[in-house]
Amino acid sequence: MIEIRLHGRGGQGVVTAAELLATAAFLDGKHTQAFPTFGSERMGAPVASFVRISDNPIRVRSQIYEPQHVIVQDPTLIGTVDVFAGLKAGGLVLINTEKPVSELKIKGSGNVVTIPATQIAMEIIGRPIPNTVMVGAFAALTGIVTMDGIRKAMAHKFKGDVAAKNVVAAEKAYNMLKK
Amino acid sequence: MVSRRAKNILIGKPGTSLANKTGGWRVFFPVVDKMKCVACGMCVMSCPEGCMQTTKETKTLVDLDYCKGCGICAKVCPKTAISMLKEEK
Amino acid sequence: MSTVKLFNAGHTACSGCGESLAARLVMEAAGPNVIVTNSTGCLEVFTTRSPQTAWGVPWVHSLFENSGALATGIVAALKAQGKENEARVMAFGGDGSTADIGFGIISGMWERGDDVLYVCFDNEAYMNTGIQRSGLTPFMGATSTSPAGSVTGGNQKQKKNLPMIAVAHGVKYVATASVGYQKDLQNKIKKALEIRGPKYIQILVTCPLGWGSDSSLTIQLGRLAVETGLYPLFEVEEGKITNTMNVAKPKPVEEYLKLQTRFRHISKKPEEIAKIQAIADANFKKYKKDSVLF
Amino acid sequence: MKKVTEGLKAIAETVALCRPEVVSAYPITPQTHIVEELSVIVANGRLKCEFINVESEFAAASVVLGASVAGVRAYSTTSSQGLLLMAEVLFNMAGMRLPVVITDANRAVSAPINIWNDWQDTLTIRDAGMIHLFAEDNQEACDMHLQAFKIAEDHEVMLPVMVNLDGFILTHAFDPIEFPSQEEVDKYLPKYVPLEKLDVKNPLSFGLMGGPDRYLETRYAMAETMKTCPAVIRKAARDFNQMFGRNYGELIEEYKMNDAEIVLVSMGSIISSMKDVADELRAAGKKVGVLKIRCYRPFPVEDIIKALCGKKKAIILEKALSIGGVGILTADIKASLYGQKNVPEISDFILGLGGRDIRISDIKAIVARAEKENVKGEFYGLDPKLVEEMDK
Repeated sequence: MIEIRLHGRGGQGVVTAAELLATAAFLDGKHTQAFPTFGSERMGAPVASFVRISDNPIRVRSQIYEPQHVIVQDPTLIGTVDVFAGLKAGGLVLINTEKPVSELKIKGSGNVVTIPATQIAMEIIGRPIPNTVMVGAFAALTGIVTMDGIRKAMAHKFKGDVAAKNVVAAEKAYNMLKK
Repeated sequence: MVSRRAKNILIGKPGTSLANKTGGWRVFFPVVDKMKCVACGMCVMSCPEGCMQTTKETKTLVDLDYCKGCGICAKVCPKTAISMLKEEK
Repeated sequence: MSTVKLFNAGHTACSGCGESLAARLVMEAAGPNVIVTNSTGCLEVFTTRSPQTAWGVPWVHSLFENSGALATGIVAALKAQGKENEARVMAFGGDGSTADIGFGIISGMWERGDDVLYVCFDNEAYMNTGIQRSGLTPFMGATSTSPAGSVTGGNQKQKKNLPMIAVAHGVKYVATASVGYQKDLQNKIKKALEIRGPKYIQILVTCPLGWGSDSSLTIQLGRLAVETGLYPLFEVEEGKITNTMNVAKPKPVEEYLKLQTRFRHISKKPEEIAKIQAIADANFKKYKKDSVLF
Repeated sequence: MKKVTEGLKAIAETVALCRPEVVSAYPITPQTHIVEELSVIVANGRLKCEFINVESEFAAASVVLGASVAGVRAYSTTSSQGLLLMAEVLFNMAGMRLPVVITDANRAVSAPINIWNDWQDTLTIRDAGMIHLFAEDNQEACDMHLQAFKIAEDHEVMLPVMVNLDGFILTHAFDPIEFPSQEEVDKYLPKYVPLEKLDVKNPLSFGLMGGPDRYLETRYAMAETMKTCPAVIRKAARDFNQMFGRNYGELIEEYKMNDAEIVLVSMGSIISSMKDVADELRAAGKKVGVLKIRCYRPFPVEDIIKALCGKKKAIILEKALSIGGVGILTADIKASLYGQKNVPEISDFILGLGGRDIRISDIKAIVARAEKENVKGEFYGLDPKLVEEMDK
């Protein structure tokens, strides 16, 4: 079972990102589960969400304390929230930032990758919501979900033009980072 | 099939209160002077028990099964045709 | 005489009860095609001691404070079944359930604009539980929780003006009535039931037990309350007073007060009676035909 | 059709498939998405239904009560404080034998104000006379609504049913959910047929006063129905399984219980984690099973006796307690086992209150602790620093 934790601020769509990953994995034929940190967080407050993906049925309902991978949608969280807490050795830390890794004050271990997701979202979608770009990047880097699954998940979640633009944004990130 | 125990026994059928003859409450009872009564219906309109009725022919009749003897009818009668007399029990 | 009517004898209201009389008059005016919800209170208790019921129309009681919401649910259910023209819905409550504990529910019902005629049987205190003060107890009226003490005498607060609160909600038809004027009362019920949307009628009902009045004086007191100006009768349609019962020669309030032991503590206090007279005088000025209230 | 859906939205979709004719609910975290989603479904004409906005949960419960007396299928949903505000109406609804279905997103009760999960809300009103069902996961929660209407409206039952699911843990989780088709639901759950209703053609009086001469019998009738309705609940589960191929047990579900020596007992979403623990401990040679209580009222006394007697140890995990008494579930289980032979040793733990997360490692630690000694009503997982602070 793969466990993923997503960090962001209220309004940046971390719950939707988790939902998209879970839906994509489900459409890829996996068992999935996604859920937010439970609370009444307001716009701008640090929030997190969680995804579990497995080849077998998932039962456990506790929060995720030792994720394989971490997605950070807002770099200003680094230093205020321990985004690396419990991260398993060799796990991916995908950070939305225009800065190079060296400029980020990162203490933890992990395979850190950055992507200017907000910038890409602004260019393509016209709104500073980086979640779909991050999902595309995550698919490229891990292969845990397929780009095809993401496309279908977005068609489920969004409608018309919004769906199309988000797919383009995710594909851009996917193509940038796919090796 | 309906289980007896699933049936709500707190449901009432219309008219069931009529089994409760409230006439026994009375201390005074109304007597209508048919000579004075003009069958105007004032007492009929004013009776909380709805136990009076009137027609030109019969003049006012009182259903003593339910009359509680409040005396409203006697007070509202414009012809003072109703008097309240003490029940002798 | 034992034919089944819409409101039947055999109920256990006190002798001379104005509320039972008013309920009978309301039902006779409304006719058989109504569904009634009834709050906990005297009316509910004295009509439905199981297995007996005095009601000849479909009737339901649930709690003290929810007859308004029940009515909403019934209107919705009728609509869902396509039967909204089959029956009109009336909600009944006493002054305590209407002005106090159930008021939030009623406000919600009015705000939604539900097609319900709400009838408040106003006997001016919690009579069912032994004459405690309610929001509709009149100024100076003595009750078991606003007693005539040596320092304060009777209810120190003004009667809550529920009809105007109803008007402010945009209730389409608001009227006051009295058990003293039976035809007027019935005409108002009939008129209200012709209107779709929220309606409110508040009926003054004499309570011989709670008011300390002779059981034979129920009608007289219902009239005196109007003739003195203490209980003005009016109709408000779409925010405008369209009718006020004319009182040619107002009677002094003392004539009304002296027949009730709830006002006995002020019978020899002209300065207190003057305060009540001032309320009555103001009422005559306030509720004039054609006044636009809202 | 199976699709990844948030728990609350999945429930709203399922409730819509049950075709309630009147819905009234008031928003409260963590239930709000149900009332929102149902209002959207109605606004888009996907469900022909009267959706009534109200000013409180008390009003919501009263509106659906009124609708139910008028003879239609009625639904409401709430949580925590809202459920307590409904309490007076719920007792009334049950006493009037009205088959309303209410979803409760289980949440802690104030004070302190806390929006997170435990069962204090629902267990506090366990004596109202409603049937209480608890769902382990969102698929079961959805499917349970079909069963709930079927059970409530059965003429052998005629009692309101509350479907419970853990707030946030289930309500806000996205899982793949299998939705039945409208035709399938209609087949499983035909239109509601009331026994009596408010009707001008047959003008009955409802909600009469029951004096000392009648009240006792009305409560007896409810208690007797609670004894006979398990047959209806079992049948609803079996029929559901037959038609949809999903089985969650009937009044209880037994997981790896045949040869179990240690049995973990609980309700709701924690059961899933307990099943993982049982598997893990079994791999290490310990004979652990799980007893899931699916129907809390009526309490499945016979099923519990059968499941637990002869076992070495029962460990009860519960997310509520009667303060000043003991854990509520524990009290029910102990009462069920009194006077039976081969009763297991019982340890019980209060945990997870107010949303304190329960991990697999926590459940394993509890088993290890209970293996050493019998534990009575211990609060598991207290923060020692906070406890120390209080003791100062």
